[in-house]
Amino acid sequence: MAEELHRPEEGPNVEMLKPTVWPMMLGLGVALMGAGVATSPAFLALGGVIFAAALVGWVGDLLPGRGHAEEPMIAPPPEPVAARPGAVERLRPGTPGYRFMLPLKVHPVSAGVRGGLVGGVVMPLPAFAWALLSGHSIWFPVNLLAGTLLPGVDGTNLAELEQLHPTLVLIGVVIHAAMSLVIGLLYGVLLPTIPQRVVWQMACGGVLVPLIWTGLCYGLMSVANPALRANVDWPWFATSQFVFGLTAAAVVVRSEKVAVAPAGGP
Amino acid sequence: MATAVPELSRERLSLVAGLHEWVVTVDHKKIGVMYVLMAIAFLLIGGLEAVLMRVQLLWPRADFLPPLTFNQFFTLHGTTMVFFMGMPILIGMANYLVPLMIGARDMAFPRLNAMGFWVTLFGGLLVYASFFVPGGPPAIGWFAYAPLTEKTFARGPGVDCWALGLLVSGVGTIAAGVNFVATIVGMRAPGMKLRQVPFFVWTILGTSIQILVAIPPLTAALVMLIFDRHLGAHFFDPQAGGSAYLWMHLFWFFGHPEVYILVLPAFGMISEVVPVFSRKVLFGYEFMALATMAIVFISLGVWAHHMFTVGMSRTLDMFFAGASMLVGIPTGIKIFNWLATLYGGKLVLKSPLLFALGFLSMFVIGGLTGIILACAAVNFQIHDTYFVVGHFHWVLIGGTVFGVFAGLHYWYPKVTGRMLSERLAKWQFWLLLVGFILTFAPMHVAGVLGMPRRIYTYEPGRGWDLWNQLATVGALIQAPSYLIFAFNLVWSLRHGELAGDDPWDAWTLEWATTSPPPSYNFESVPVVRSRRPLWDLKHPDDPDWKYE
Amino acid sequence: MSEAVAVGLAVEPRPDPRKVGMLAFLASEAAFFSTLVVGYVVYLGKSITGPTPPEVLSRPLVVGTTVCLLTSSYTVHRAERALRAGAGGFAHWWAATAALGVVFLAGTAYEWYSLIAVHGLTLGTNLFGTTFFTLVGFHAAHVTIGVVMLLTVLGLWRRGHLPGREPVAVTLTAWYWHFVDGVWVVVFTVVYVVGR
Amino acid sequence: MGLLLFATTDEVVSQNLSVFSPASPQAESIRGLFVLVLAITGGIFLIVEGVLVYSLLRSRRRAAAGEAEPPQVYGSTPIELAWTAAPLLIVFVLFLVVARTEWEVRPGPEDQPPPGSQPLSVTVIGRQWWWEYVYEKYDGREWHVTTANELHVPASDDGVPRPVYLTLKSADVIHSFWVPRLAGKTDLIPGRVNRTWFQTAERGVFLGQCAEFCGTQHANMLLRVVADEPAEFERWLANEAKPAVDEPAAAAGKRAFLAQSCVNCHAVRGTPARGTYAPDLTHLMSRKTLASGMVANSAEELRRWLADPQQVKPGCLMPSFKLSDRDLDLITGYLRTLR
Repeated sequence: MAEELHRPEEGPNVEMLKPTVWPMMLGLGVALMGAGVATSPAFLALGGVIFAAALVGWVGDLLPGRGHAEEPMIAPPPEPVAARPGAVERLRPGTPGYRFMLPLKVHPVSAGVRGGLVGGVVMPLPAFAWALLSGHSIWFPVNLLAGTLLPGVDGTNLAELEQLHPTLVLIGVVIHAAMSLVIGLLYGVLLPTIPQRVVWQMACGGVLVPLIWTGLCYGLMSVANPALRANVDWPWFATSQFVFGLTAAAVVVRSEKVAVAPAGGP
Repeated sequence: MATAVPELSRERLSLVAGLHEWVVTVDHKKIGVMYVLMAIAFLLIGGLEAVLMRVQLLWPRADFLPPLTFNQFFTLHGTTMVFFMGMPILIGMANYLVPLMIGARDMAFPRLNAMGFWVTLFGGLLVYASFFVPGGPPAIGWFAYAPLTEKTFARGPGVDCWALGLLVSGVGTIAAGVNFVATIVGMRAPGMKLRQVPFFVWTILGTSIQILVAIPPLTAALVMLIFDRHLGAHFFDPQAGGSAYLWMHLFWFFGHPEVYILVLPAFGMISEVVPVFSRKVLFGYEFMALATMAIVFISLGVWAHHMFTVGMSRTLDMFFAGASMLVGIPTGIKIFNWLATLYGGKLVLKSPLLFALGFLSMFVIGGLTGIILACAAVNFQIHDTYFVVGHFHWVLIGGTVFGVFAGLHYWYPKVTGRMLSERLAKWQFWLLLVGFILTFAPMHVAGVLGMPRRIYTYEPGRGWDLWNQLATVGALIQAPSYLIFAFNLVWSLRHGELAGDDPWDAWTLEWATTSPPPSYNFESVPVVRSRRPLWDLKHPDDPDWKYE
Repeated sequence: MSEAVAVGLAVEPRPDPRKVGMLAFLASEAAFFSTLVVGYVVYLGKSITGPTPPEVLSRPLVVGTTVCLLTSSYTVHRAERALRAGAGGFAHWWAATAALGVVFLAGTAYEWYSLIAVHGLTLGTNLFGTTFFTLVGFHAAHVTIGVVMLLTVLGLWRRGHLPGREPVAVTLTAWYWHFVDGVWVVVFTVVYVVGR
Repeated sequence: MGLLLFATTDEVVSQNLSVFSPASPQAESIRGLFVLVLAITGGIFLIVEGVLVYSLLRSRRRAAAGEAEPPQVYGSTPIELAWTAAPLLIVFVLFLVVARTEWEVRPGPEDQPPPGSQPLSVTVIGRQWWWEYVYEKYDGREWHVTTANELHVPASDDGVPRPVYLTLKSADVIHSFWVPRLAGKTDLIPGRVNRTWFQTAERGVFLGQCAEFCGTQHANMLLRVVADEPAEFERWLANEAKPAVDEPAAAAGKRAFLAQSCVNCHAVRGTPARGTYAPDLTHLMSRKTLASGMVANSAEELRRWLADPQQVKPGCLMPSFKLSDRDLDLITGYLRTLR
């Protein structure tokens, strides 16, 4: 196991390991022993002998001065690496340097987290309003949300869904919080990549994303959450999404931008 | 192939002396070349088995191959491609490249390295020796579920040849893993920090860690199997209370990380090729390294997603489903980072990039079908169907094979001093791409239509005929692609364009020495101060190291 | 190296690859033994026929051999220290380690003899026999290899082939020995304490 | 010839194994999940390939810009965070839905048949290479009837669910019970007892086959589930429970059958044949197929099978007995009477 390593040295000669047959013989011994187990003891014995001999030979190679030899550096030297100064384009005309981390200025990560949290807090308001206006209890939407995870919450026994079930509420809250937080984080990260105007950013985060999200939900809800699909009122659902989107985007856009540490200098 | 590298042919060695030189060598480059040649030989053998199986499945109730032969072929095909083609070709390329990339004279343990190669080769020969034992090769599948492997059901020594062959070659693989870790941690060029090594080296480090953790359990399981068969032990013998279940767990504890052992080095090669051929630095190097390590560790905890149908508890099912989906995230990060590297680059559309683009467009499909399979309930339906066969070939060919071809086309000039023929490479690429899609896309459909894997024939009228016929045609289109590649390797050795030391205008250390490199790699070991030491030399006015 | 110094670059010291390699190898060994231990634990109490561990395992004997093995970790440490200090005694401590290893092996041999000849427990008797002999047997094999390594190193050192105060062969052999010792602590706990 | 016969049986249609034509609640909810995850992965696929193609096209235009290297972009922490968080969100939602589906389709240890249902329990034993079914209990009555390869179940009606509970065991190696239109697969593992269930309102034949490699003839370990009208099912079950018919016309054939070593492996209830190693032949003629679904159960196929099973199903565990033509005719004739 312990073999000499070669420290790089300057000079016309370099100390290298001598070629040796023992590694191959050791492998052969091991393989023959394997073949012996599978077929006949004769191979086993032969393999054992070769293995032992190779082991002794190998240890002999490890002794100082036996396994190494000086090798002259006679090979032709490599072509020198040619300098090719200055041939790199700039990202935009006039920018200093060409090494970048993108984008150059970002919202701090905390802005996204805050956006997600605030959005997550205001988002249930339309849902509760819908529940009360349509004669359900406020636990109804929460229980429905939990139906993403739990089987059997399929809207068949509506009376059950009107009541407070601590487990369902806990699951509903966890799902809601996790998704709000991650989407908030995405807002914080992605909004700065949209052209640098607040209107555009608000339109994207407040309108476009909720629209896409509602569309996706509309298409996939029957599988993702049949309970919700059976009971959902789409206009109210979309309202919730817009409320979230607008709030989260507003929180993010209002935060101060910080400059990213440059990867490349001027 | 590389026996005729210029320095050797000068000396006019006789054939015997030439062979002797290869047998006794401890040079990581020669060992690497031997690994790759061995892997290509096994690729052709395993490929032949695959083609014969595809011909058998061309029509329902065909009798081109007898059932036992078919079962032996898919056992050998799987075993060969994983253990004697996939791992050796990756270990071989890493063997050649890692010391050059980190500016070392050789691996940390050159003799151990040689032994690793020889036991891998002998292990492969031992598995194939089963053709000459009574009962012939094993017919147990590469996963070899007990108790089908016990003496009661598999009397002949074929299973022993298989188990011992894997055991022996496993020793070599572990040796290689130990060697890479020691080399990468302890032998980098002066100044080269771990976060400055070429990205390929990172993936080899990750692969080696997985080898060290995942291969020994397989070794232990194989030992148990051999004890059962030869010493009357009862590890996997249900009659004595032993459990078929234990083998499954041990096998897949190895078997799943194995997939990443096979694909991480390909990730590494892509991460070398894409930047050089887009003329840009790798986007998000640190995140890529983090993602690699995340894959290494998460993938150690997902093995039982191969076992959703064995009747685990629902909670365990969910744990393994969740963990398996999580692996998709670091893998996704890598794909996005490669795309970001391409984006805005000036692409040089040579063969290495062509294969890298093939990798990018195909591997993502294999990854996504993996997400589908990780959904436990969906898995109840499509587990062990042709959907799975389609999925993992998409990962292993779309990922590993395209990645390896990108790498082989990229580094061939370094190894031989000559370029591979671009024309042949383009033929190879397009035949491979078309044939590969045509072979494996229909398999997904067949699987969804209820076709189980590992069946030597199928009933007419089940709606599977067309999909099988397409797949067979695809295999026949794919096959010449590999032959063209083998031919290109040999032909270009003599007739390829002279390459020079740095034909691709690349940035990592292996291009700073001659092609082929001398046995001692570098005359004087360079000092490294950035991820792109050759950029620093080519742009002395504006080197990278000022900014990294 | 000199060029690095010339450009004023701080070159951090690299760990010795041989030591890193040994650690990596021991990690793979740990994975191997973990698998055998898992096999033992999974099949604990699953045997369909006897004998069971409490019926046949003798604790006093094993406590004795365990003490030998644990002491040997101390002696090998003393041997290293003696060599590093340049004082004499290396060979004595080192040989004592090998001797303790041999005593441990003798104890195991005696235990196996009584299990096989007296209690009729073999690899094929039941799941207990299967897992016990495999786990303890692989450990004993590792101790045997360790003893051979110890003796080889001692022989080489005597002939002056291992110069210096900290020959790497000595360090690595000591590491391996400590590892085999550590594995035994786990095996002892699982087989003779928890599993009995 | 027999092949042709089999192929023309009207029950065999090409979609009969598709996981996208479910006929039971659990196969239905698995399809739902499959569609969801296909939609998600399909979306990701389009995005990735779209970006790839766009980069290629864009780079073509850039190539005209001269020799200089493009700007070097090292990365972007926010973007990395974004493409970590977005997949995380997808995984999160997908995980929730996967968990719900798991609880819908997998039997838990505490599951009870719904009130007002008429449950059927069957023990399924996987064998190389055929299926043994032991009918344990139907609608509260004990049966203990053994049959093979074709599983008859009662179809459900509105208001009266008839869930089928399967206890899965193996006599030799690992098998897997899979009827795609009814339920996902569950393995039969020696030394272990697994459970699965399904129920269907659709009448007809559902095809399936062993889905875990189990040896030479794994490919031909086929199975069929027949969902009958409940009344018809009860008639069938009552008939299966009876001992074999003893037709005087086939007495010579019966003697020939009992004189051969058939009786070591096969059972014909009501006769000295009590073997348990191979399919129970008491009501052989109630089955539509032979050799675990390989060939139609016709007189000529049966004779061909008896003449040389290794010809029909190479590697199967029934040896070829080299019966004389006379014996073949007699035994075939006798077996054809076992309705």
